[in-house]
This record gives sequence, structure tokens and C-alpha cells, in this order.
Amino acid sequence: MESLSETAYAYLLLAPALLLLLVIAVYPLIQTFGYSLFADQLTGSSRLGEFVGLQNYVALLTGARNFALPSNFLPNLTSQFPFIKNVYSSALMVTLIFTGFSVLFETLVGFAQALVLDQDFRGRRWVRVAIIIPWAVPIVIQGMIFYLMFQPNIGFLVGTPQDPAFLNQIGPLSISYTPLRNTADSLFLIIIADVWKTSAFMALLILAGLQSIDRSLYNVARVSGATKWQQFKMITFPLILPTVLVAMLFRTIAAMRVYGIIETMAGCTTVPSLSCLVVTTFNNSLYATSATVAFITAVLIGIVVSVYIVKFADAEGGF
Amino acid sequence: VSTGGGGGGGGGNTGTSTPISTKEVTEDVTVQIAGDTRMGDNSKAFKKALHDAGLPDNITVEIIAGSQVTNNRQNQYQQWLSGGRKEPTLMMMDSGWTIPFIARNQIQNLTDALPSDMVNTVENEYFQASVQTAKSPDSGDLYGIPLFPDFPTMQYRKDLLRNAGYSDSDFNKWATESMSWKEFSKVTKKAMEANQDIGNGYTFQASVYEGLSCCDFNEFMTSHGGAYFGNPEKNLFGPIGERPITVDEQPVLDSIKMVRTFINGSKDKHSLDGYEGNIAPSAVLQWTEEPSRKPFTGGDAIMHRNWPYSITINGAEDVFGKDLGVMPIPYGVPESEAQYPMTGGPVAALGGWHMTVNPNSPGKKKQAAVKVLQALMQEQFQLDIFGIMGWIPPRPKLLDSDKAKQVEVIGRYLPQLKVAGENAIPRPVTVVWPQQSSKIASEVNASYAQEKSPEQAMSDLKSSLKQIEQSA
Amino acid sequence: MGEVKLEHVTKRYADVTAVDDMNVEIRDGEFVCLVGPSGCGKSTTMEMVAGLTKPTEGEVHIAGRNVTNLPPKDRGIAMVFQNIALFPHMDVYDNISFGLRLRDFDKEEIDRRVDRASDIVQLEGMLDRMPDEMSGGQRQRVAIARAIVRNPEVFLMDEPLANLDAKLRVHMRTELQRLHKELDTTIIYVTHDQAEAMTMSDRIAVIDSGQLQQIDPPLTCYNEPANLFVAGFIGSPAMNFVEGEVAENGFASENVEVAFDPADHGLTVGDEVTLGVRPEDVYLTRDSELTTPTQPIDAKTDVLEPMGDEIFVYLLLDEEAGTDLDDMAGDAFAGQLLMSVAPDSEIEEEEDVDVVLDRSRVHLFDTNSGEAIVHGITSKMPTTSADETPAEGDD
Amino acid sequence: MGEVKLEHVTKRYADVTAVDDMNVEIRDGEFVCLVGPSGCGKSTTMEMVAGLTKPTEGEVHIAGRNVTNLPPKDRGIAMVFQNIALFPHMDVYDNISFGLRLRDFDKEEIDRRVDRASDIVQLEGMLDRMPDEMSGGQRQRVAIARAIVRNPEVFLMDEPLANLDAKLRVHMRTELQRLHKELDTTIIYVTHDQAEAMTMSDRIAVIDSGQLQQIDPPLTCYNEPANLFVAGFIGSPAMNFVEGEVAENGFASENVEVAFDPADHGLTVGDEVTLGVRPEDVYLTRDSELTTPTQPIDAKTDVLEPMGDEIFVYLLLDEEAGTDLDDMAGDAFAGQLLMSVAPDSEIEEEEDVDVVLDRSRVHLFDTNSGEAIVHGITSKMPTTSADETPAEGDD
Amino acid sequence: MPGKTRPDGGTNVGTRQDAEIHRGPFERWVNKAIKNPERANRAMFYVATIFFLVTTLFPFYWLLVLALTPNNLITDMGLVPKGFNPEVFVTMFQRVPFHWYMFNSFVLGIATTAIVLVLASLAGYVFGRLNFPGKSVLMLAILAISYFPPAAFFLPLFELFTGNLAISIGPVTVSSPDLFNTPAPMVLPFSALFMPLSIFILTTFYGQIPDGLEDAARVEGTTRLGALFRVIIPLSAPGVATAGVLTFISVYNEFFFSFLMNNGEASSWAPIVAGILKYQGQFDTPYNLMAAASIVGVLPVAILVIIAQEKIVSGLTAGALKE
Ligand SMILES: Nc1ncnc2c1ncn2[C@@H]1O[C@H](COP(=O)(O)OP(=O)(O)OP(=O)(O)O)[C@@H](O)[C@H]1O
Ligand SMILES: Nc1ncnc2c1ncn2[C@@H]1O[C@H](COP(=O)(O)OP(=O)(O)OP(=O)(O)O)[C@@H](O)[C@H]1O
Ligand SMILES: [Mg+2]
Ligand SMILES: [Mg+2]
Repeated sequence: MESLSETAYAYLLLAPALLLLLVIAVYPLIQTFGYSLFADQLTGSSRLGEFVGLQNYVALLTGARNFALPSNFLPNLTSQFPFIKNVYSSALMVTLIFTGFSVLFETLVGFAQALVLDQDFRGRRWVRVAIIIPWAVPIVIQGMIFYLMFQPNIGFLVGTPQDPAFLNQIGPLSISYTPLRNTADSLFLIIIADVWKTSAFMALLILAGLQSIDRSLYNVARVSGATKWQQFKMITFPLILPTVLVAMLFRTIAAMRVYGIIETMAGCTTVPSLSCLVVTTFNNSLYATSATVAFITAVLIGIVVSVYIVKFADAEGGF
Repeated sequence: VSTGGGGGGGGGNTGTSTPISTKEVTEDVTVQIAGDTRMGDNSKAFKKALHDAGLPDNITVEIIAGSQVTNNRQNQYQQWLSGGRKEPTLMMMDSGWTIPFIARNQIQNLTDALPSDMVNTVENEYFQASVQTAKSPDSGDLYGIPLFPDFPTMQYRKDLLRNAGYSDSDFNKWATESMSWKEFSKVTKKAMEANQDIGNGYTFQASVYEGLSCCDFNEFMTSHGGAYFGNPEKNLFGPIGERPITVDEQPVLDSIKMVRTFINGSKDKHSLDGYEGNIAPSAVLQWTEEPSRKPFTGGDAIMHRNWPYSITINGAEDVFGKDLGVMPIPYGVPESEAQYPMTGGPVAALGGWHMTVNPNSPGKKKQAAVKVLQALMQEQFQLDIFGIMGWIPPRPKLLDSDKAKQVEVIGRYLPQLKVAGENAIPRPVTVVWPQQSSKIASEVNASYAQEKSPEQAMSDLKSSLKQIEQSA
Repeated sequence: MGEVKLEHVTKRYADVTAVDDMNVEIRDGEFVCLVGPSGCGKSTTMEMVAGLTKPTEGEVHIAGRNVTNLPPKDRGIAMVFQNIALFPHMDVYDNISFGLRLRDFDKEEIDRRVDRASDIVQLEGMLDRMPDEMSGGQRQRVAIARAIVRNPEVFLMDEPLANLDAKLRVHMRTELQRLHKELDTTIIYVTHDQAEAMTMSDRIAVIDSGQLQQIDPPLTCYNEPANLFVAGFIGSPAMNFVEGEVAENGFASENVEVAFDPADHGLTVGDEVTLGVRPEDVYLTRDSELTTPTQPIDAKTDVLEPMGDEIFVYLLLDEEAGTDLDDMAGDAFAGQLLMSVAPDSEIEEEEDVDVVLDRSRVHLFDTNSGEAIVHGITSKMPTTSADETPAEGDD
Repeated sequence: MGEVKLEHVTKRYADVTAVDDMNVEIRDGEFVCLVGPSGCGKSTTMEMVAGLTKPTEGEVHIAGRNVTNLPPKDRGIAMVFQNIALFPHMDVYDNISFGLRLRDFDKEEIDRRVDRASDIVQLEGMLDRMPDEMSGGQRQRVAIARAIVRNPEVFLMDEPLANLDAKLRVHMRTELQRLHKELDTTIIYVTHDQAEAMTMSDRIAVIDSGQLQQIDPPLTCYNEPANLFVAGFIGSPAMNFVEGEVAENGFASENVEVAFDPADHGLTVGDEVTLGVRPEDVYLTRDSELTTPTQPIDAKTDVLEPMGDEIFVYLLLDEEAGTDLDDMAGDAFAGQLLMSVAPDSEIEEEEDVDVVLDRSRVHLFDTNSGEAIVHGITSKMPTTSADETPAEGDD
Repeated sequence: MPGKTRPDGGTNVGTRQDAEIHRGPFERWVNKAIKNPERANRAMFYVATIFFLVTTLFPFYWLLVLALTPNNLITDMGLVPKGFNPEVFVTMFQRVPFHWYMFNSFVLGIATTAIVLVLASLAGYVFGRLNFPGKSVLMLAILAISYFPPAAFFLPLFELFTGNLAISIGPVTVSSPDLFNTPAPMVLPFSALFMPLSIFILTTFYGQIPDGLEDAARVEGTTRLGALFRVIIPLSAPGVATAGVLTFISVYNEFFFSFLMNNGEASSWAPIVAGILKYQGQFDTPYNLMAAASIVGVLPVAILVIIAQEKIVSGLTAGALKE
């Protein structure tokens, strides 16, 4: 088997994974793509209506299908600055805002956590578990925790006009008294909830990257006169960059598909994300629209993450 | 490879209208019921009640305690039925979404399948509003047996109202003779002034969710004489695309202004004259049932709109006991002044569940299922189960029975429930209702939150509803 | 000002003492080689000077400052690591310029220095290779270049030439010496190559089991080893040792005797001493032109090892003992002797020969303590007065 | 049955040809050393024999089978890697026994072999250390032990002793030779240590820039180098080269002339030739006992480099040229000459001396092709008949 | 460094003394901390640790507060429980066979993790260490699978796993087996959908192991796969353990497929989230029970993390990786 050429050997080893992916992922996607070429059908026993070609895509991209969605799909563009009117009113903008902020903060917080966890100190195994454990919380529960925290008359983080809480009183950053019905506040709180949970994902991966660095390189760097900061900048960072990029890549993909935490904290109508549209239309039996949104979402994600792929190709030296 | 894809229907739902034999089932059969968690929690008592009501011993009932997140369950059934699964045989369906299954031809047509006496009993003896949501809007055929209805009522703290000078005589009157929202606001205001330490006056649910469009808003609107689609008697369940959309009519706008007055007082640009303001916390904009109930149960509110389940909680001895008062939901205009039938006067949004039959089940199972349905329809069973699980009997007359009165806590409030039941208004369920519902909820909530004027919100809503209607 | 001083420096690991109470003073601008058997603590010593390892006890001073607790970057050192340790994510240019970039040198200066250094290590044209695209020796040269682009006060080099071929080594040696002269930097250099240690260093520090044995100029170490260990370690092939004791008329052992007056060297009869003689100080009696030979010793040649410019001849003194090439390597005498002869000598395996030792280059050590007693026997022979009389013990 | 045959083996990387049309036949049981400058392709050759790198062209045969496409495990080889490559997650015992455990040897057999191997490399008592708790030399010994516990058909050893001190090297060398004898295995051995190559190998393969230059027994390579490269590479310090041309009466250059009859060696007057002579074949006229010396050459000593058992003397022939130690290292002549004298020679820096070369050990090469023409000038001098007449060119 | 003038030979490598290291404000701050390294660093480190501990653990504390407060008293919650009701941890098991759901989740998680680690290891090895045509295209294709929301896979898979997909080969028609209410329709999609992440993680980790070590193992007599399992995977332990933990946790908490591929009963392999939702009534939500169940449900993961972290921090060690 090893006398196969490198290419044949590579494909042989990939075969099991590819087979699984073909049957469980590629085949359904092809089917689903098929669905997106038919009309929705709400009555009668068949799921789909007649063949309509790419009409669903056209309808979605032109906004003609917005009525069937909990919110607009694409933002309203205007010719005046700011070019996007009411940023929170479209799923795409909400998703991009969520993705941008949550991935940014998760990376920073996760990085910092990983650096802490990388140290040697007594009790670090417990600290490690503590920092990682939010990732283990089911989204339903994560949603419940934050939902209740920000529920007036239940949680202590939001007050009433008579009895404001700290978060209601911090000037421009303060949240309203009913933050979870307000798209901007909800989005902000959902980002916080997401950062709380998902930083652990980042931390775990980055920690693993840190642990895989050959320690002797630090000796060289120290002798060469590198400060801690320079060691970080010139050794640690470039060496874990591939790991960080993988972590960010997958976080970005996941963030672009955010749904669960929105649904459990504020609801898809208040904070519409791309996945919200997919799931809502799916639950409303608009299977063709749902399939179409899913495919457009995938393309949008593909566009957004291509940034990483270029970076990744650089960092890995050929991808 | 040939698949169900393309036109993609999946399971063939043949035989949704073939009659089911009502002969005795001779061998042992297990019937699987997709129920809910309450049914699951009380499954022993539930089964016993069934057998007490005449279910033969050779039929065993197996309960799947489905999720109470109702959307999830709808979705689950959707997959099971379109996948042609044979199990479960019986399915508990929310009256809020049974009609789409009927429209999809996915559940058994009971008018065709069951003996006509059973069907007649349902049509004649059950709460009318409930039965309507279990019938095909097109053919009028029955597809589900109502299991229990659910009607919200207004709960209040007698002890606090007494501080404001009200007495048992008032309470007794309110129990069956509903008051107007105007009066309600005055009573609440007065009580709030008399009880300065109580943080909230009137608590209800106005979060952006199905509960707002199906229920809270529906009640405010209908009690002011408004309607979503014109005459509810004619248009509630269709025909989609051919019915008027009337959300921008004055009664609807008035109801919104009234709620804004309740929350923000008269300084709101869009307040409604004659109503006391500032009786509801702005928190209602984010509240669903449970969060809204917490302050009331916790003793920090005077008035509270909720479903019967909360009567059981709040009326428990260790909470308020007899100090809990219940009355029907107030009205905006009397029935006589309302534009459409079924509107005006006291109203209660209709909730509740039906039992439906999976057409894909094998004949034997369906045959046994009929026996279960028969047991479910026994009055004795309905009263038993009212006592055990608090399911309100689907027959109005049972609410007058002594046995019902003996049920703890809720037995004290049957007259109020009966009034609510008789004035119940179903949500306008059609295949496009889920889409419309979310639009309604978000526009109404936005307007309540002073983000949009009532006029603006309702005209926006009207145009989205129109688009949805026309798409189907 | 790069003097380096170790005061009572000790490094203990869980189960080993890697460095044991080391006291060394290295002068500014000095070139010191650390030599010693594998695992004796050379690298550990370097690491403690560099600040990569903290001494368990003792103090390190550089340029007059106590740097024991200073991080490496503040010690003014550059180091070539034994394990090379190139940065795998940087190309050769970036590896070499690493230390300069840390200090924000300007681009031209960096280029100039990198060019010069890569020139010295003969890696021109490879600046954009990645470490994993290079041969072992090339990597090592990058490591050297990485150290020499900087102008530290002290260079630490841990076997920097181990992977280089002879010619390149000679070249690199010269370059390092030139660098040393020009920069006047202190260099501490670990090597196991005797030639390197001999030719490059001002002083050689011989270490064994973590303990400093001798630190002296190369020829002193070669000619006047402080003890048995140094004598056996310095010089390749190693010095021959013959265990014996002091008799009335000099050194006596089973096969070898050397006549002298014990009193002249402060010895008393009966002392256990070991005689040491280097292979090049053993001569065939027939070729010898020595002015101060010992008495001839009967021997039989065993293995011949031609090395090109010389031939190693393994001699058996004791008929029974077979040549054990291994045991010859500096271990105590076992009836064998190694000599080196010119490549044109006419000598064959299994030939009976007579050999003599050069008295003036014979060493005596206290067998028990290992300490050197005498280097070169100058005393006259006790019995007869004259030279070269074969009257001495001839067995 | 471990013969190894490389047929037209070539390995090209993106921008380098690491091995270029290599053809070698190594007999079963032979001990072959690969030598050559850093980066010449030794390791690459080993890797292709091992099966770790696929040749771009050509075939590898082991034991008569074409193994070009066989994975390493089926080739019957064991290898010591230049970069050591211990498994960092295994202790010494596990590292050494790795190959045996793979082959399901029973516990006792493994223990026995590991004990024996760790004994040979002198690592007894360190079996439970982790690689990062060991010194560089200790790690290298583990790597050797890992290879020698197995009984492969071919041993590949890539600079296995680079990190060991002289004494241990000698010991290891002996052990490897013994092993070689006992197991009768083929050994391919990369080293940059001339002594190692000379003493251990049956044949030495000299490689330059990926091309095989010569494969012959050590002394043949030393005494009869096939070309200028081999001549300059083998031997340390390197051979002296003097560029000149063939004149009527022999070799002529600015400073050095050697008289012979060109016709005797198939040369024609005017050919550009290079004369090569090793430092040990240069003698001070005053000490010389040569039977076939050349005419004396005027010179002046420059640097003296005492090495313990010999002294290297750098001679200047041309007054202007300064000694460039670097350029001496085998590069073309530049008015300099290196000689080695006995340590007791009385010679001083900056002394005017006369030197002679040993005619019988002088080499001539074609300057342009580099090919050797003559090893040892045997022809009589053309003009006068006798020896040692200083009539020859004396400038 | 004390300045020292040197004769400038002009030929030496550098003519000026090592320059003082240039520092920006942040670096200066970092450096100052390094000047007094032990104390300043430790202090900074402890502040950071405590900050992270507080922020990550606080929601858990609040969850505990919710659990211990009787459900009816959950209103106007402060930072301490209103009332003390530890029986909730018993009640939760009486109301719902929560341990059973945990078991299900655990089995699903372990099965998926095992499949993913094996397949992704092979793929990670191929992508990280081999070069072959089509590599980047394949990697991008695998990545692209994770762009799709799970709903995009659902309908076809549901048909596949409920026996509604028929394949005709000539006259023979084979219909897919009905796997509803078994672990398979969950484990297989989880494996496929969570695999891309693991493949990418393992690709980067395996790619960083020096070739020399793999070479050594192969020469010692392993196959390439043998080298993967004996050398590369152990040396990538942090990466493998991390991929495993991430996969396990994802499965443990997954809800879309696990909700729709069974009927929600513990006996039908429904996972922990289904169990938690079982506490919920039509309108009433026993926050205390759900909170208690979540605390209990998270415990196995905590234990798993404790075990796995030994691997996660078994980083590679210094010198032996000489390359
Ligand atoms: N992966 C690679 N990519 C490009 N060039 C390479 C690669 N590996 C080796 N080389 C080049 O091939 C040539 C031969 O390398 P090899 O390792 O065989 O040399 P070597 O003879 O072992 O040298 P040394 O004595 O320094 O170890 C070198 O010039 C090296 O730079
Ligand atoms: N981390 C460690 N833990 C335990 N022992 C160690 C550790 N590092 C080194 N040693 C031991 O300390 C001793 C000295 O090691 P050191 O690396 O200084 O030797 P060395 O003189 O450099 O040897 P070599 O010439 O082989 O490189 C050795 O016996 C080694 O095994
Ligand atoms: Mg060392
Ligand atoms: Mg090499």
C-alpha cells in the first residue's frame, strides 16, 4: 500500500472521510440545491411546487421575497451616506455585525485566556476547567442564563425606570430597560453571551497551539535579546498563527450561521440573522425559500472567509 | 438513484380519508401518543383515566412526552408526517397550527374516518371556537378532536384592591360581568395609589412572539371591535388572498393607543383619551408568559393577564389562595358597538390542543386509536383529567358540573372560564399564519415601544400581510 | 568588558549534578574552550552563563556585574546552540537578522551585516531558503551566522562546527579567530575536537562530571596535564598509562620500568604511581634518535592503523593480553601500548620490536588521587651516571 | 545479503540538484564512508537508500532487489539520523526499543538487546530519562543505540559521532567496527571526520556537488586521489597545490619547480598542470633524509601552529603574499605552502628556511579538467642524472 | 550595556555595538514589568486569572442561584438565592430521567468523537504532510461544507435515515434502512458536519511535526500510518485532544439533528438538551429545574476536560525536536 504513489496514497487515506462527507454532506446539499429551484408549496401533500429555475434566487436578492422572511435579507442601499439605511433591519447586516464583533472579542479574550492557561501555577488545572467550561454549556441554557439576567423584574442586570441598574446608567453604552426587544441592545447582549461561551473555544485551540511550540526556540530568542513582547511577536505569534487562523476561520463560519443563542435570548424577529431566515422559513414549510437562503448564506460565508483562506495559504506556505 | 426529491413530497399520505373500522380490537395493540410533558409527567393517571373511561385493556397507550416548545413540535410532526412515519398513531396538535396540517392533507380526516355520531358530538357539544380550529376551512370536515381549550383571564389581588376600597361585591360582579378597559385602568390606577409599595399595576405579555399576535394583541384589538381580516365569522381561516386586511382600521389603532397609554401615560403622543396611564411597566414589551407572571406571583403586581395554568399557581394556598381574583378580560367597546361579529365585548384568545390521527399508521393501530379517541371524549375522562392535569374540559357544560367545581383552586373560577370560553376568539390560522404572525408581533411591539406611530405601524403591517396573502 | 566569572556555580537536576561548584575566571577578550566527555556539563555551564538555566548555587558575573538573576537579553551575549534551533518559520535571512531586527537596526545595516555573515559561513545565495530545505551543515552555519552578526560582549558557542566537513571547519575556525581578534570579544567555546581546542583557544577548560579539572593554555594542558583525567582526555589518540609503583631506582611495573631517583621528585619508595606517555613519545629503538630514552621495552606489534600521515601501532607487552582497542583509549594499562610512527616506517603486524620512551616527555601521576607529580623525568638515573646505558631493568 | 546499488540516481529540488547521476555499488558487508563538503548531497543519498526520499531519476537496489518504490520498513535498514530525531515523548528505553517493539520481540529479548546497546553507547542507568533531560552527546548515543539494537541488512549512519568527545568517538568507532565484523552488515557511513573515514571504512566515497568523485579504499584516496577535488578534500590539513605548466625539464611555476621528463608521464610541454603535495611531504632541507627530494625551495616561515604531536608551519614563498590561513585550505596556490614538522623541531616564526618536497609523493593534475595525471614522480630528472644536485631552478 | 569602543577593523561583521532595544509604550510597559519580572509578572498574571475566573464562572454561579431558588420565588433576583432548595437536584431526576439523557449524549459524543478523530487524523495527515494534486481544492471543498446551516442538510438526510430513499440498481430496488430513533442518524451527520473543523485543526498540528521524526519511525519499521499513530499523533496530543474535546462538546450540546432524528424520548437516544426541555411546560418554565439540570449536565464535560487537559498541555519538549 505504501508503494503507491504519493497521490494515490493520499487519496486512499482520504477515502473514508470523503466517502462519509459525500453521503452525509454532499448528497444532501445537491438535493437541497434541487429544492431551491422549485416554488414553495404550502398546501397539498407535496413539499414543493413547480420548477421555477433560479427565480427564488432572484426574488431573494431583489428583496421581492422579504415578506416571507422575519426580516429583510439584504440591506436597503441608498445613494446617500451612510449608504445603508437602518443597519439592523437586514439579516445580512445583523449577521455581519455579530460576526465582526464576536469573532474579534472572542479572539482577543481567547488569546488572553490561552496565555494565562499556558503558565505554570498551582491549581492551573482547575482554572483551565473553569475557563473552558462555558463552552460546554448547551445553548438553550446559555440563552436562559442571559435571558433571565436581562429580564426586567427577574435579572439584576436590567432595572426599571424607577430603579435603574448599573447597565442602564453608563451613558452612551447603557442599555434600555427592555434590552431584549430592541435589536441594537439585544445584538450587543447576544455578542456578550457568545463571547462568554465561545472564547473558550478559541482559548482551547490557541492553548493547544502554544503548547506545540518547540520551547528551545525561546531560548534562542532570549539569548538574541528578545523581550517577552518580542518573543511573542516574532516567535509565538507566527508559530501559532495557523492555529489562530483555523480557530478564527471556524468561529467566523459559525458566527455567520448564528441562530441558537438568538432564538433563546431575543428571538429571530428582534435579531434576524441569516440562519434565522433559514430556520424560520424551514419551520414555516417554505422549503424552497429555505434552501435558497441557505445557499446564498453559504456563498456569503464563502466570500467572507476567503480572507482567511488567503491568510492561511500564506501562513501554511501553500494550501 | 431515485429519491423523493425534486417535487420532493416524501411520504405518501394516502388514505387520509379512508374510514377506520370501529370494530372491537381483539389482539393486544399499543398506541403511541405524541403528547406533551404534562401528559408525560402524569402518564400513569392519564392511562388509568382512559381505561376508566372505557378503553379496552388490550389496548396499551404509550406516551411520548414531546417538547413544549411548540414550534419545535410542529416542525417535528411536519417531518414525521411528510416522511410517512407510521408512529406515533395519535398526535396532540396545538389549535394554533392544526390547520396547516389539514391544508397539507397530512392528518386523518375524521369526518370521513369516524362514525358520524362521534363527529356530531364534537360539533355540537364542544366549545365552538375550539372546534373551528380543528376543521378544514375549505370542506368543513373535522380533522381533530379538541382535547382541551385554553382561555386567558385577568387575575388580580383582592387584598390589594380591598386597600383601594373595593369589596367582595365588586369582585363577584366582575367575575362574570366583564368591565371595560377604561374602568379597568381606573381600578388599577386606584389600587396602585393605594398600594405604593407594589411595583407593577397591570402585567401582560407583549414581547415579539407568537403570543402577542395570537393572543394579547388579538384580545386588545378584538375587544375594541377590530379584526385582522374583516369579519371573523367569514374570514378568519381564509380564503387567503381574497379577504380584506383590516389592521389599519380605527378600532385596531385605538387598541394600540390604549396599550401605549397603559405603558406610557398620557404624555405619549399617541395616547387614548379617557384611560388612566402608567399602569403597566414597559417591561411587558419584553415579557412572555413566565417572566410576566413572576412579579405577580412574587407579590409585586396587581393585575395579571395569563392562562389558567397560572391560576393554579397563583391561587395555591401558599401564594394568594382566596385572595386571588379572576375575571374575564375587559372589553374596549361593547359587542353592540363593534363593527364585526365576534368582536367587541369581553374576549379571550383561544389556546388549547387537539388530538389527531396519523393516516400512515397501520389499520390495526388506527382502529385502536379510535378507541382511545372514544375514551378521550367521555365526559368522565374529561372531568377526571381536569382534576389531574388541569385540562379544561372541552365541553362548556362540564364547567357547570359539581365534579369540576371540586377541582382544587381552579374549581373556584369556573364561571369566569366559562365566560372566557364563550367569548373565545381563535387566531386566524392558515398556512401563511406563521409568516403573518411574526410580522404582526414585530410591528405591534414596535408601535407599543413608541418606535412607530400606530398608523405607520399598521399600514406597514397591512402591506406586508397583503404581500403574504398574495404569495400563497 | 566581557570578563566572565563563575563563582561556586552548581547546577543540580533531580538525580544528577550537572555542574559542581565551578569556579572560573575568564578574562575580557579571552578565547576559552570547554572540553570534556559527553554529559560532563559543558552545555549546562554555557546555559548558566547565558542565563537560560538558573544555577542551583553560586553566582555568575559578566563584565563585573552579578548577572545571576538577569534575563539573557540583558547579559550582552550571543550564542550558538548545540541543537542549532533555527526558527522554522523564518528563512535564512530572517533567522540571521533576528537579533538585529529586535534592535531596530536600519535596513541597510542589517543587509550589510547579514551579507557579511553569510559570506563568512559560505551561505551566499541561500538567504531565502527555509531551514527545512537545507542540509545539516548548512543549518549549523546559519546558526553561527545568527550569532556573529551581533556584537555582543561574550560569544557562547556550543559545538558550532560539529556538522561541518574538515575543510569548512578550518575555514570557519580561521574566521572565528579573525572575528575574535577584530572584535576583541570574549568567546567561550565548547568543542570535542582537539585540534579546534588546541589551535583556537587561549586557554582550555577541562571538565569532568561537572567539575573543572584544569584551565590552562592548550600546550600546558597537553604537556603538563594536571591529573590523570586531563592527561587521558587531551590528545588523540590518548596517552598510554602504565600503573606501577615507586621502587628504589625509579618507576617499576610488570612490563615497563623507568629509572630515576625518587627523591628528586619528592617520591618515596612504595608510592603507587601511574606512568603516562603519549603515543608519539614511544619510539622503535631501532629508529630512535632520542637523547634521553628509557630502557628498551620488549613488545610485539598487534594491529596497525594507517592514518595517511602517520601509522598507529598497537603494541602488546604482555603475551597473553589481546589488543583491546577500546581499553586502549585512555583506560588503565593492560599490557598494551599505542605508538605512532611515520607512514614510511617499515613495520608489520605481529612483529617483535623493541621500543623506548622519551624520558623527558614521560609523566607520573599519583594513582590514587590522580594528581600529576612530574612532567618529564629530569633526574639522573640513580645507579650509573651516564646516559643510554642499557643497564636499567631489562625484562 | 546487503549489497546496495545506486543506478543513475538523481535528486532534484526546486532550485538545486542535491544528487546528480550517482552510480555506486556497495558490496555486501562492506563499510563505506561518504565524505564531501557540507551540502554536497550525502544525507540526501542516505535518505534515498533508506526510502525516505524518492529519487527524481534512477534506481536503488538493495540485496539484489529494486527497492526504489519500497517503503523504508521493507528495505531492511537501520539508520542514525544526522539530526538525531529521538522521539521526544518516549524515554530512552522506549526510544531504543521502538523498532523491536514494532516487531513484537518478546520482552526479555528486548531487554537483553537494549541493555547490550545501551552498554555499548555507555548509557547504562539512563534508560528512564526523557530526551530533553539529556546532553547533546547523550542524545546522539541514544540514536545510535536505537539503530544498533536491530539486525538490519544495511546500516545507514549519518554523522553518528558528531557530538561526541574524542575519547568516546574512539570507543564508539571500535564498537561499530566490532559490530560490523560480528553482524557482517553493510554499513554506509557519513562523516566529516577524516580519521573516522580513514580508519573505519573499506572504501571512501568522495562526493562533491552531488556527484561521486571517487570511491576507493582510504589509502588509495589519500595517496592516489582521482582529481584535484579529492586531493584537496582528503587529508587534513589539506594538500598544497601549486599551479604551473609543463616545461621541457619538468614542472615549472613561479616559486616551485620539479624536474622530470614530461614524456615519461605522457605530458607535453605547455600543458597546464597543478602540482599537489601534502604538508607532511614537505621537509626542511636541513632535516631531510629523503632519497628523492626535489630541489630546495626558498621560503620564510610565517605562522606556527603547534598541535601537540606536530607543528604546522605556514611558509611564504613569495615575499609579498601574506599568509591567508583560509586560502591555504586547499585553494589554489598563492605563494604559500603548509608543512608539518615534529614537535621538537627547532623552528621559529619569520625564519628563512629551505624546504624540499618528496618527489615520490608529489601529484600532478590537469589544471583544467582537474583529473589526476601522476601520483609520485618516478621519472628521472632529464638534465643531470644524479640526485640532490642543487642545479635545478633555485629562485 | 556599557559602551565600549572597539577598533573598527572594517571587515568585521558589524561595526556598531548592539543597539539598545527600541521600545514602544506598550513594550515599555511590558519591559518594565520584566525588569522586576517575578513580582510584576505574577501580579499581572493573577489579576488576569482572577478576572477570567470571575467572568467565566459568574454565570455558573448565577445558574446555581437560580437552581437553589424555588421556582415561584424567581423574581427580582439578586446575587444570592432567595430561599434554599437543594432538593431541586433530586426533583430533577424524578421529573425526567435526566441521567439517561446524559448517558445518551455521552454515547453519541464518544461515538462521534471516535469517528471524527480517526477519519480526520487520516485526512489531517494527508493534508498536513503530503503533497498531491487537488489538495487545495479538496480542502476548500471540505471547508465549504461547514458554510451551510444544518437545516440545509436536514430533509434529504431525514429521508435517507427514515427509509424513504430508494436506490434502484437494475431490477433490484434497495431502500435505505429506517434508523429513526437510533443513534446512527445523529452520529453520522454529526461526524460529517463536525469533521471539517477537526480536519483543519489536525492538519495544522500534524503539519508542524518535523519530518525527521516520521522518517525515524519509518526507518525503524513502521508504515506511514504506523508513524502517524505512534509518533505524530502522540506528539500532536494537544491538537488531538483539543479536536476531540471540541467535537465531543459540540455533539453533547447539538440540538437540531438530535431533536428531529428521534421522538425525544430518553429510550430513543434523545440527548441532554431534549432532557432539559422536558422540564418546560406549555407556558410554565421551571427555571430552577432547568438550571439544576444544566449544572448536572455540564459535569461530565468538566470531567472530560480535566482528563483531556493532561494531553492538551503535554506540549512538545525542547531540544529533542532538533530541526
Ligand atoms: N527540501 C529541500 N529543498 C531544497 N533543497 C534541499 C532540500 N533538502 C536538501 N536540499 C539541498 O540539497 C543539498 C544536499 O543536501 P544534503 O542534506 O544531502 O547535504 P549533506 O551532504 O548531507 O550536507 P551536510 O554535511 O551539511 O549534512 C544541499 O545543498 C541542500 O541545501
Ligand atoms: N533537564 C535535565 N534533567 C536532568 N538531567 C539533565 C537535564 N539536562 C541535562 N542533564 C544532565 O546533565 C548533565 C550535563 O549535561 P550537559 O548538556 O551540560 O552535557 P554536555 O557537557 O553538554 O554534554 P555533550 O557533550 O554530550 O553535549 C548530563 O549528564 C545530562 O544528562
Ligand atoms: Mg552539550
Ligand atoms: Mg547531511
